Amino acid sequence: MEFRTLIIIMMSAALVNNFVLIQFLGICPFLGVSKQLKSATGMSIAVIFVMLLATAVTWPITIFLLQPNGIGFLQTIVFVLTIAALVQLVEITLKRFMPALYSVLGVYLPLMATNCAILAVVLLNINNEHSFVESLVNSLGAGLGFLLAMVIFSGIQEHLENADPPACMRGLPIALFSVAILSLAFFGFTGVVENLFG
Amino acid sequence: MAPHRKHTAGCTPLAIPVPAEVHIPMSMHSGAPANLIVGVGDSVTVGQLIGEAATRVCSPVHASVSGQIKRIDTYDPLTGAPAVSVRIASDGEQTLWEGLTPSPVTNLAEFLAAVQASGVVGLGGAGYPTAPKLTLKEGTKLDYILINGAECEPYITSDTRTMVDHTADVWAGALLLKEYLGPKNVVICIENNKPEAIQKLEALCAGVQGMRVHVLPSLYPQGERKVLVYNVTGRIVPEGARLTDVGCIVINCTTVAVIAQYIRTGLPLVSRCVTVDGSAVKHPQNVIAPIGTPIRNLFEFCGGLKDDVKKIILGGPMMGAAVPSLDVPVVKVTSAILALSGRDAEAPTPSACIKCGRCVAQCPMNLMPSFIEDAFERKKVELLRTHKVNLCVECGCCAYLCPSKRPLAQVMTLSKKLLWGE
Amino acid sequence: MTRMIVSFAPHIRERVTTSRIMLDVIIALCPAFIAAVLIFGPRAALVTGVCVASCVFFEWAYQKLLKKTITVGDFSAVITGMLLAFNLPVGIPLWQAIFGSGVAIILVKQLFGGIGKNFANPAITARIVMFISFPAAMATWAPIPVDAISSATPLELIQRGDLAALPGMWDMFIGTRMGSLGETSALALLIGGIYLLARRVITWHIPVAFIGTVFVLTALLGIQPTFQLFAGGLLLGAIFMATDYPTSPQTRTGRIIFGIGCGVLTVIIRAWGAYPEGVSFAILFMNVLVPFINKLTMTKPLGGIKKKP
Amino acid sequence: MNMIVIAILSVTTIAAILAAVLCIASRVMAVEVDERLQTIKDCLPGSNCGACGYPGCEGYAVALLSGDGIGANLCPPGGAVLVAQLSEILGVTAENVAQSIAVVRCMGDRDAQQTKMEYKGIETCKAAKQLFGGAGACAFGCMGYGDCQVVCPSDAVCMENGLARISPARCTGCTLCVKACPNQLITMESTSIATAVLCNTIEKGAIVRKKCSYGCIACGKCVRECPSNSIIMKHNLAQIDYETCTGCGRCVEVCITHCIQPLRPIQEPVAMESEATLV
Amino acid sequence: MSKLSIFMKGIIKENPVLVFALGICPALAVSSQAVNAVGMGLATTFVLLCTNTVISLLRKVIPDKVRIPCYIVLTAAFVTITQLIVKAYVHPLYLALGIFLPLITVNCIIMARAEIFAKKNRLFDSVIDALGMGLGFTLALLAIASIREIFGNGTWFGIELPVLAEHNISIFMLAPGGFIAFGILVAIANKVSNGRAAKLKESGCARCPAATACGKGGAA
Repeated sequence: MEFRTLIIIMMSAALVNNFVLIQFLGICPFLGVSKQLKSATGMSIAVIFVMLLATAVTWPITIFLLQPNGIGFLQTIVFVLTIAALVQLVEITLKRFMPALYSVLGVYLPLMATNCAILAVVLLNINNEHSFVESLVNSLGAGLGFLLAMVIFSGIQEHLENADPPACMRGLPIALFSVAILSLAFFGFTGVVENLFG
Repeated sequence: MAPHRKHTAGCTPLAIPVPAEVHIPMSMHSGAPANLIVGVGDSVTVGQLIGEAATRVCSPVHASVSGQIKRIDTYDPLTGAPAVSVRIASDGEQTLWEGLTPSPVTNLAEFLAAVQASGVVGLGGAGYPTAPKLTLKEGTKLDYILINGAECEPYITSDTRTMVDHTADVWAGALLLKEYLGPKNVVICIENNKPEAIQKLEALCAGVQGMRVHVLPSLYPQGERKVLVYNVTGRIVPEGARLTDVGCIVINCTTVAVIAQYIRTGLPLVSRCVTVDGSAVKHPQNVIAPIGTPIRNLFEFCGGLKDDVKKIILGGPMMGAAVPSLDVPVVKVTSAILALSGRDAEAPTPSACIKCGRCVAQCPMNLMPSFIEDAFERKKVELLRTHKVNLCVECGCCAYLCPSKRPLAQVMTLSKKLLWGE
Repeated sequence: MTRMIVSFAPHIRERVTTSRIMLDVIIALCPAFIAAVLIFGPRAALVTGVCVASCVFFEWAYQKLLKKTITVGDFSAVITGMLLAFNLPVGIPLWQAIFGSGVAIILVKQLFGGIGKNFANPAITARIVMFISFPAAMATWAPIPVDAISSATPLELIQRGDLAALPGMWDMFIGTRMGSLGETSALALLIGGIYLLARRVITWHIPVAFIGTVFVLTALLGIQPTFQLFAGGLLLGAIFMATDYPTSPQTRTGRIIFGIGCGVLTVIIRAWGAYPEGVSFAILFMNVLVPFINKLTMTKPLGGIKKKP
Repeated sequence: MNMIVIAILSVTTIAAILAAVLCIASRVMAVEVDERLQTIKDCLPGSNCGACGYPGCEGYAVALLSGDGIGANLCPPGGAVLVAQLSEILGVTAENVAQSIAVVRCMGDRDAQQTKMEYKGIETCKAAKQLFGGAGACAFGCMGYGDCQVVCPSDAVCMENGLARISPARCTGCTLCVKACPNQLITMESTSIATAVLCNTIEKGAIVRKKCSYGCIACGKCVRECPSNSIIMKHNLAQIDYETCTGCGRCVEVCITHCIQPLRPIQEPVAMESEATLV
Repeated sequence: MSKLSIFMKGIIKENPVLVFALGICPALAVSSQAVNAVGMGLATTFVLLCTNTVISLLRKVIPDKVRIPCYIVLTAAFVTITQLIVKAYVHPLYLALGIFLPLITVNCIIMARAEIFAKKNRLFDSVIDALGMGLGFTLALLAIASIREIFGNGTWFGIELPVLAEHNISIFMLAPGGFIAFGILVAIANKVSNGRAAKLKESGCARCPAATACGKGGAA
């Protein structure tokens, strides 16, 4: 598990099959939160934090508790419960210690409980039989990919405010077309990570 | 950048016949309007005080013709704004006011009193009363007095004619400023498309310590005060500070000449050299007109207007204001009146901004007009503040260059209003 | 009494108009068009004609449908059509070219509000959509009359590693090599570029920064730097595509950063990416970053003081 | 069999641990927020018009909660419904809200008003005001470029032939249009008044007659004819004193330039819903 | 609310995917094949049906403060059941859906319907609402999937289409095509409900998918 494969895992999770733009995970917050740069970065950092925390908690539970006893099918319930609890924990701590960030993010924190990206990362770590460090790195890569897509898309959203699409296209449709063009740009990275580090 | 079209540079100014009636507003300068001290029916003579200064930043108003006061209006019929103005029916004699006595000046206080009494204001177009501008706070050290002979607006040549015909007055005024305000050096800034003026003033400056002529490339907006200070002295006037905070004063060359004339003859600012030009004027030339003369008389003196005239402009084509009627009077700051016809007058219909960046590259104050226009259309006050639209000097370069013919200059003024919450 | 026109200062305007600028770009594209017809035969003219016609038609139809002012007169659709055609191999089936024009004009430009409001370059995005949608058609370079030239572009040859089959430098410069319509003849593109610079339609910052970065990086990586300059769509991309007004930054420093970014990404994709040609992906990715570059390189107003928030 | 037992056991233990962590955390880091602030904010119309005198609805909600006797009836757009809700939340007695509507004091549309120029600047009233007030001859009249229409949250303003018309049914009295008009043409009048002088000029009659066919030429007929002589002539403009005005409509009949107009059909009672004549 | 209107509401007027933009992740991810889309739709409908019935039965029992965690546990349980059923009986669908089958638990639609409808109405209404919403979801998925498959692959439910088979535009099978197809459909939905949906989207809270679940402050 030397350093090179870790880099591959992270870079491919962040760039090549980016969670939002290529694997369609976490689209709801991605479209909802990225109106300004501040809330986009705030949300992404919170997502990265919760992803890492969730991986750190759920991986040992599955490996040491669920799988040896053959009740692997329970993993969905357990994962969802832990993620929901973690999100609630993060919200309480944020409200207490960082009210500024909470005011920006307050509405979107509960949303992370129903965020596909976090549960997906955790499930993927288990399905791909990553080791503990590998799954942590994979979550970090997924989170960074989410951050990258969010930050870039917040730039486009601010640009979209000056655009005037037809009446029925305003809001969600024009955002979706912009995401389509953005994901086109990400196609360029296919193959780069393997050749670069492979 | 803009074409110069200085057709009337060669014509020496001719005095127009005395108008039948003059219409003198009390507020011909920036600052509070003057208080009227005459009533309907009083008879006045040329140079007699009819409006005294109300506050510190104000300048007195003098009658420019001898005759009887016909009517006093309390509002401006064109804009509807409250504005006191006097209509004087002239008797044609132009008898001078008997109180006109040359007032020799010995110290700074007397000099400033003379400048205030002469009723002179910044004749470059700003119209800020000159006396309060020259009274400096204690301890401000003055490195430069820049006498602004740049006159970069196309068509206008009245400053050029003043520097060529009244070189002695300009020179005397400069000496007065040097003596009483004590700047390290007095620089007369002239654009290189005025060779005659440069040659005359350089002859006078030769050998005099601390006085020199600075020849500038003729590029619009060279004559803008912050741009002039930067180009001549390299100093940048910070946001919100006045020019005196960087040790400079910019004063128009005609203003300096009028100060010198007042001290020499005692005659206040009652008439003014106005360039009459444009594609709809039959014989473009420079004229000397009493203040308050309706511009109709000036156009008739210059052979009248062609019949396809479509636009009348007070001031230059880059910063001047288009007016709807010919009864608007000549005021202290009117340096030119233009009449444009046909294609020149047509205001092009704007098309969508293609973000070509020409306005960003050209703005003398380094602003970003296309982004400011986007922010203005979305009413984003915070973004206007970060783009510092308050630093815009409304020179019109961005709108001049725009290939999509977008009204950027008007957007800038409206953005400033939006920023200041009007 | 005639009613005077009253409008805000300034009352005189420079003669240049948007359609005048676009006409200059079309003139600059003509040498490349002539070279394409000479090298690839009459079908090149057919493909370009179809692209231009469909782009203009889509723009006209869209604006007619939504009752907007018809702006076909500013030739911007014509330019998008020509640039798209120059990015396609000569053997491209016409229905795919029409689909590409539809994507370029409707999806990327008009949906966002017409000229000036789009954030991605229409021609580049359409090329990528077609590159991904029709991989086979976009990779057959041989024109219908198959002649001596081997049917793989220089970049594909480099990627496959058989450097022997690479055409000579002179062929690369003149353009008698495999590649899409407009990108092969370096000579024609350079003539167009110089014309645009002379007419001050584009500034030198983006092309020089873009081509310079590619040259330097390929030299460092040791993969035939001079060869890479003329290969692929670099010249066409740097001179005509990256300098597209609404999708490139407006300040000088912003344009240099944009150029360098495009160069770096192009080399990354060319050296390690799965696709042989990286110019279009690089330009699209940098287009997406333009809002940030504009924010980063805001000009410092004369005398503006950074107010503490 | 034991797999089911293990499953139940493991899930309950995990749930219990998480529940414990949450309880401790919520107790340790509790932050109380006045719940009512949110509910009040939900009731307010959210048009941030400032008619209540506070910076937007958020400001008004915070002021209401600060409890120093702020009236619950300061929000005209909210109307009586809102007053009831607020007073019930705050436990305050519900007074009625002073209902008022906006009136455009001008009749000079493109046909009535002469044009003094070809206006070629930006088509908004604020921009036209800079350039001698747009195409209309009367500098005090309605420029017709629709700044009030753009800003009205309940789109009660319609531009008819270059003149702003406000329909009393839709106007919620939020005063946003009053601030938007550069000529201060729009004034707030209580819904109970009958007629209004729809002109705003201070120019003499002779000049007004040349500029606009509906303008008030200060002839004084309405002053003489008014039974409760509640009309006075000030600055060449008729002004109605609404305390003494009985709403008889006599002035409407006598006014020779039809500058005085009824706000609603006189005989019809004050009906808010109907799209009344014009204003 | 008549029974029929509850049912029809879910399909057009308040289609969870096109109007409220809920459950976009599965909608885009799985809709490259029409068969998978219908499979996903039915699975979600089944889970929605079970959760709605149980919640509306227990609506008096569940304390309000702890309602969200209970909903999550219920949904997770039913999803695991469906996962096992699908794995056992329809194995190819299981392989096709991949990780999106367990992701139904975090699908916002289920939480939304539980919060808005199930906890306030009787069993029979909740069941109809669940069916309506489920059908709405499936139809939306089917629409997206058919656009993508017809243009992208030239086939529909695997059947070769005459003309389109040779002229397929394969980008519709990939991510950008998914976004474009979904964007077109949302635009059509906006047009049909002439902007009511658009207005709804603009106001902040309705925009956030979890608005129904979070209930302002009382987080999960």
